[in-house]
Amino acid sequence: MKLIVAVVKPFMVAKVKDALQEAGVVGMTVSEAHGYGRQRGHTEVYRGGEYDVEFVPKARLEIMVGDERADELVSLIVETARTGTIGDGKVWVMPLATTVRVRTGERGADAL
Amino acid sequence: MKLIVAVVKPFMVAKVKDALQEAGVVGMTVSEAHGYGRQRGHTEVYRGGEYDVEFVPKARLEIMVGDERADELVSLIVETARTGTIGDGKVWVMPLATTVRVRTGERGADAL
Amino acid sequence: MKLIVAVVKPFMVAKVKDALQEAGVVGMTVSEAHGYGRQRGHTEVYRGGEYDVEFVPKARLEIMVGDERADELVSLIVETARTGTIGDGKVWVMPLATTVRVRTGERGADAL
Amino acid sequence: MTIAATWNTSDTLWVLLGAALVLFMTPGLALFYGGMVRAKNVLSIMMNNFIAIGVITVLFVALGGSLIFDVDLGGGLLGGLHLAGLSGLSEALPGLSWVGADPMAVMVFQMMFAIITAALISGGTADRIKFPAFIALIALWFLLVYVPLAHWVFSPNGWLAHLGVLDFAGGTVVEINSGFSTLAVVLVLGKRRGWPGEAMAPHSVPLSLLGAGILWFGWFGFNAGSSLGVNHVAVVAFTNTQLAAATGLLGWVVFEKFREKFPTTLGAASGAVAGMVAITPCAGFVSPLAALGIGLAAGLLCAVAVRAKFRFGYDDSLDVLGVHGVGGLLGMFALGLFATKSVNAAGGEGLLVGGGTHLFLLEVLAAATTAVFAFTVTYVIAKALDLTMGLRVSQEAEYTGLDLSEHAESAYSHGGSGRLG
Amino acid sequence: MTIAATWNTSDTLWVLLGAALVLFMTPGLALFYGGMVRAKNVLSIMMNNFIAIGVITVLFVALGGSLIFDVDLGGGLLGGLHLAGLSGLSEALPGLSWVGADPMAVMVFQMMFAIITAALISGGTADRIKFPAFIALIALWFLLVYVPLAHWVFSPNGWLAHLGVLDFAGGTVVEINSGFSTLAVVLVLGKRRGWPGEAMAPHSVPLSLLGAGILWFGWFGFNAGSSLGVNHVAVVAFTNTQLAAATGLLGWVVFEKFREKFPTTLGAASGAVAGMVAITPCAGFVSPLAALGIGLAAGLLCAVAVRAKFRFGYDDSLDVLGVHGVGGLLGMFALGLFATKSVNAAGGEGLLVGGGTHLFLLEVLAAATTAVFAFTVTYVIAKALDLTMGLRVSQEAEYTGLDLSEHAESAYSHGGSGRLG
Amino acid sequence: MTIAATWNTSDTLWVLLGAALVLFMTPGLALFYGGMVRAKNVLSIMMNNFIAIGVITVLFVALGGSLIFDVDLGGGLLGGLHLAGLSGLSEALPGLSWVGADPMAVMVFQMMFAIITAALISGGTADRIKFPAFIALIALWFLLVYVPLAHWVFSPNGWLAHLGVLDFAGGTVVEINSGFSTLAVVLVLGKRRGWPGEAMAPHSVPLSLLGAGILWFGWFGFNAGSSLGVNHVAVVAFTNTQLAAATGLLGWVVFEKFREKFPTTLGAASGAVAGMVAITPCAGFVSPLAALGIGLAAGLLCAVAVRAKFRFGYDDSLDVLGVHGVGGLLGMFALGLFATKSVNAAGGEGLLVGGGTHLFLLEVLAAATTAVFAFTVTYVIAKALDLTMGLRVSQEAEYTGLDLSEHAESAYSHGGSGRLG
Ligand SMILES: Nc1ncnc2c1ncn2[C@@H]1O[C@H](COP(=O)(O)OP(=O)(O)O)[C@@H](O)[C@H]1O
Ligand SMILES: Nc1ncnc2c1ncn2[C@@H]1O[C@H](COP(=O)(O)OP(=O)(O)O)[C@@H](O)[C@H]1O
Ligand SMILES: Nc1ncnc2c1ncn2[C@@H]1O[C@H](COP(=O)(O)OP(=O)(O)O)[C@@H](O)[C@H]1O
Repeated sequence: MKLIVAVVKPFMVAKVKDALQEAGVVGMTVSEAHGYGRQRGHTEVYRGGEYDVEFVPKARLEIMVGDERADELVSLIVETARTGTIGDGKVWVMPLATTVRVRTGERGADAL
Repeated sequence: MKLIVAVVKPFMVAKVKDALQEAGVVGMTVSEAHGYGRQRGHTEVYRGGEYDVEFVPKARLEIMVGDERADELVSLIVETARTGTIGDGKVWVMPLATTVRVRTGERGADAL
Repeated sequence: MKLIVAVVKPFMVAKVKDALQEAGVVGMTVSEAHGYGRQRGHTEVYRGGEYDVEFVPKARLEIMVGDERADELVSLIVETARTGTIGDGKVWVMPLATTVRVRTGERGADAL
Repeated sequence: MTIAATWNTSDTLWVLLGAALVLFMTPGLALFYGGMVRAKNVLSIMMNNFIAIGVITVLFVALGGSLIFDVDLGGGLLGGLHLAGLSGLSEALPGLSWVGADPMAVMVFQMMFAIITAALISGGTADRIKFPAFIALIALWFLLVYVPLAHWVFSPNGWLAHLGVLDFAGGTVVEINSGFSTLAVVLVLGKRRGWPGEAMAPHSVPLSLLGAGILWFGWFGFNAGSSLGVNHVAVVAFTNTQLAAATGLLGWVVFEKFREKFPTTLGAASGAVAGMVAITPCAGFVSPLAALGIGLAAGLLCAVAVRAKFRFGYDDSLDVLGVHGVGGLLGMFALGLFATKSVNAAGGEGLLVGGGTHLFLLEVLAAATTAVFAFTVTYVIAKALDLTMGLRVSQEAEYTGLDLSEHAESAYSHGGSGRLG
Repeated sequence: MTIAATWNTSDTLWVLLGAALVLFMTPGLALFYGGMVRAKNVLSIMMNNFIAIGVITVLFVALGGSLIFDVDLGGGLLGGLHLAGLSGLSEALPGLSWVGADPMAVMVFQMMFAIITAALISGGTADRIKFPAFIALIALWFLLVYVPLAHWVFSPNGWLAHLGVLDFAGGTVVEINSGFSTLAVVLVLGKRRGWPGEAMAPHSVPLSLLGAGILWFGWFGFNAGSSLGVNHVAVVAFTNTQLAAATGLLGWVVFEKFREKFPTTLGAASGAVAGMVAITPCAGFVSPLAALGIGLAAGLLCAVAVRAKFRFGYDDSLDVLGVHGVGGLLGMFALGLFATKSVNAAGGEGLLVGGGTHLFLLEVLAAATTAVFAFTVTYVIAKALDLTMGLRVSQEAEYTGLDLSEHAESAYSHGGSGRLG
Repeated sequence: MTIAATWNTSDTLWVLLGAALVLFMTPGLALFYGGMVRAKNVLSIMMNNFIAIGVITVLFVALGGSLIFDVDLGGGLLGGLHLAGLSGLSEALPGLSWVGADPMAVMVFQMMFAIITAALISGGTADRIKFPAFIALIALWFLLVYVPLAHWVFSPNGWLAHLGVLDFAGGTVVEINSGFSTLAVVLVLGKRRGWPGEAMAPHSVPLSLLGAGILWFGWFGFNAGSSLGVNHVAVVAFTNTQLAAATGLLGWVVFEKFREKFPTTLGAASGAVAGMVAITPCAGFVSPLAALGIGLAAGLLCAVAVRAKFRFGYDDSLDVLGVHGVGGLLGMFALGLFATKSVNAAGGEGLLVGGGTHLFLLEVLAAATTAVFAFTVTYVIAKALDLTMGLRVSQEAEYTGLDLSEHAESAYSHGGSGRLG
């Protein structure tokens, strides 16, 4: 089993979710994040004080998948979340030692 | 060393924390997340507009543990966080290459 | 490739970011978290009700790095984020199977 | 409807201003309460406050106002129906011919009192009452509890008023009534799941402070407006409101400082409210120096009283009994002690200013009657509703939060990723 | 400028109080609207409201107030410039010599009406209009749409007023005008990207409820203040405002309960606003019982009307047409049906109280004229601005949010890690 | 205490209304300031505002009010103690027998001024002052700075008033005083850790805008109420307040547009406040056209002035000096230029309306005296407190935030997982 982590632009979440759903992936976990990278942040102004906000809002998706589908799904995510502009984000894949579904205690692929 | 990640229902955090504490685990890191899965979201209504909110609030726990305790603690978490209803969540385990305590620089099991 | 995860005190984020930037790291992803550990939380009082808040705000940094730089950067982070008081946090390192830049589809070290 | 010429413009303006201010208190209360609950229940409790405006306005116009202020049907127990639908207001209200304000203005002013008293109950039932049940509850409670009490005290023909009971702006009808009615409801309703073990900290204290600010502002209309005219009594009532609020605030935070080491912001707001509650019956009857003392006593006493629920185990979520019930009792007793005709010739002389026990006993009688009557009748209403329609949401709804389960809404949708929906 | 001695203190005080309350409505509207948009656009819409105060105040003093209230230039179409710069106010306003309030107070009171009407438009243009374009839009619209309409209806010399059209507090000038002007603007502006498919849920319903509370409070000044003096008509206008708000609230949530199973909090607030919109033209002309009915009808009708945008596909973001346009039309028609001289001798007799069709047709005429005039002229203004300076922000700005793109600000900065900057 | 019959109802009503509005400004200020600090310090600064209400109310009743308004003890320096405890108010206040309002109403109205002036100081000390130290600070400051200044200017027997200095509603006593007193305190207190390098962006701009809205609304009571009666001067003061607020708003955002390319929402709110600050001393003495100009100048000048702290390195967190100090100075100078007896026969003639330099120099004298006196005495008080009880929280408390360290509270508790506790 693998864990795909995708850091993408926030407004891409719905699109990625739809694409994965279509590809038969039935679950994922999303959290809010802020990213720092090539994409520049912005400047805010409050009463003459200018603040550089270097972090940009991002969404962080985690998707547990079977080993055999990992590559295909990474490609799907990358293509779906791409706008072609700086800051589209990163995807990385990590090996999983164990996976369990809390409700049933099922393990491995059955936990999906 | 292993990292246990548990995505559970938010109101389970306190219970899981207590169980782990009793089992001698002295630390964990929690963040807010939203999950998509078999559990259905809900519909919200604003001035005649009905919005489907497909993501459900979840809490995401990370617990660094020694290799030898990983299995036992996964089972403990799974049993503690179970309500038996859809959406109870997932637990997965990942291998760790290095672990450090920032305060002291201690590594490995001493970092716990 | 490796993923460094660092859980540190929130006001350390800017300092760590600056140090990493100086060391040539061009990106990272940050999210908010709450930690439980040796550091004690605090008590809040509302109309005679005293609430123990056991979780302490933390920031959670994720940095993808090449294998060869992992150790050095872990040390850099640990030294930068250290105040020497309880609750300074943890750093752990995980192996990555794949890394992709969404914008270009570049993989491996090129994704950084 | 013909246009009366017997009232004067200043008094009418004063009463209308008071009515606007008292109406504004209910959204203020919605914020005060809304800030104190968890984020998943904030709309629910605010909705209870807003629906109270809708429901009580209609019931007051249709029936309640008349039952309170019309000529007494006998025994000082209830008024008639001549004023139903706001008719018959071209003449002075029965027994209130000394009032210089347009009778319709007085009725609207009084309507606002009924609204906020009903809304107060939501502070006890927070986080677990069904929305339809809350509506039924306040509708029945208004007709069976508020209306009789208001007739007894606010109409000059009511039996308590007739006996000589003083209550300037509703220490009985509003404060003790809401406190003890709420206690009755929460005893039927039961505790929130997880209470008191689980932390149920306020989700937004600034919202509560804003609400307290609006309440403070509005309370000038509530108390000083209750003079029903612009006169020196109104000025004193206004002044006393400010003084009691200030010392109530100080009393509560001083208590906290000594008891828990920390003077809290929510405590400051609560203390100001407690001070204003206690001065409510006294506002136009006592001297400013007495008001300072009454406010201080209220701040201290209510800070103690809100702890009682932890000891006795009833879940009065936002302390309607501890603040309004106890503060109201204190105010009525204080009035029996400190009332002085040097402030208001139409008032009385309290025990400590040489008036003997007469007034004091009357005030105790009125306070006790109100507490017992409100508690008993409301308990029966709540029990009846619980057995028929059910008062309480399901366990799942309680976990999810009432905003979603009762109203299909979420209060907040922050975050860069929006609703993720 | 000499000090006039011909006005009286009560009426002046009443009108000044009204002016303060109506001014307060605009920040209230900013909150009501601000809560309903997404967190990335809340400052933008609040800014549109605040800038309306700045811009319209200056234009009203410089030109508008005079063009509205000065002696008619001919045909009841527009006033002159004698009152420009608030000069010439030591005498009564032309045609308003019966008014007991200081003329400058009346001018300031009227200024507040123009401000909030301009601010209302921001409810339609939310989330996508350029800030400079909004300023240009309301400035031109004020001079070319609001000013003529206000002269026609509010000045006794205006042609509609002259015909005998009744409009107590601005059913035409404020409500129908803002509704149909907004429709014109949004047709030129186009839909928000992603609408209606994407969820654009309110980011903070409590903020909207607070705004609704302030609007409710302020509306007493708006409607009852429009009597321009303290008298029984003012009392009735005040009462009717409360009654229509209450039944509007109930009407909307009852509709929701039956249509979508859930009575919502935002619906309650919207219903109260709808009720007050509809009662605006009627407030001092109809009986309280009629007000109950008008409010109820408005609550139900506007709850239906806000759905029209989904069907017809125009993106009136926060329903200015659905609430103010439709509610205003309803109010004008209702006035033609229910007006009665028993409430206000200076008013009229509606169709259903035996007055025949005369008044009803006049009200329909005024409503239709306002809708058509406001829509047409505003459409031309919006089109002209779109072709010259451009009305709409870039796609990227729309995704980022207008708070950052137009104002370099973020509304909120929560979280332990602060701005991370 | 007997009931006086010599005052009239309209004026009394007006002053009471003013008092309610000015009281409401302090919670408004709490919100305005609260929104501007970081989320970890919002309760702390709001608490400073609320505690000011408690503390100053008591001190004003006990001593301050009398020291300000009682018969002068000699040299126009201070009043006596006959009015302590609000006694002796059955007669007109010394020197104010022309006032038609009940003297107790006037005292309460004035009490509200002292409260908000004390509360303003919290804007400078934000994020780092100990709560007990803030209480001690404002208590001493009230007695040693505010009270003498108020006697000098507001009592007809004060030496500045006696000289003929004009100050309608407190350009000296409230605005310059708060600005320069705050400067003194922050020089003793030192900068916030991390300032100015670290971002300390407002945690909730909508909260600040709400606060600004309440301030705007309340300022009508502040300025127009300072006429102490309903008359044409009150109407002009009301009008001028609106006009200066509007042009102040415009001035600030225009400046920002040219200086930083972005007109900000917080700038709009700040500009409106600056405009109202500057018009405060002038409100009942200048023409509406002058008010437009004064507001505009204030918006521009204060937008520049708030930048000074970055240059000179004093950490006046929320710009009490930049807005109130500078705006107040501007207002006093403007009054010396634009005052005209055509608006107020009891006023004066400014330099630019042909009155010569007399009034102008008096205004400069009063402004300078206030600035120097307030700065000096407050500096000594702050220094003394710093050496004895210590003004500043520990470094750890500053990092954690004052809400937790001083009050054991968290402002917000959002999120599905509640407090996680
Ligand atoms: N080394 C890294 N480790 C973890 N996350 C990263 C790293 N570099 C970039 N990111 C994440 O990816 C996002 C996009 O990266 P950025 O450099 O801005 O654009 P791009 O990937 O298009 O070159 C960042 O905002 C950050 O969240
Ligand atoms: N493939 C997945 N990858 C990551 N997280 C998942 C995945 N599937 C489910 N989850 C997480 O687990 C939660 C529960 O899953 P769900 O399918 O709703 O119920 P259950 O696990 O009881 O079958 C989801 O809300 C989501 O947070
Ligand atoms: N076993 C663990 N797994 C995951 N995170 C942990 C673990 N132990 C501690 N942490 C994180 O590290 C933070 C600091 O730990 P703590 O025990 O308080 O101090 P220290 O690391 O200085 O001994 C915690 O708040 C928590 O976020």
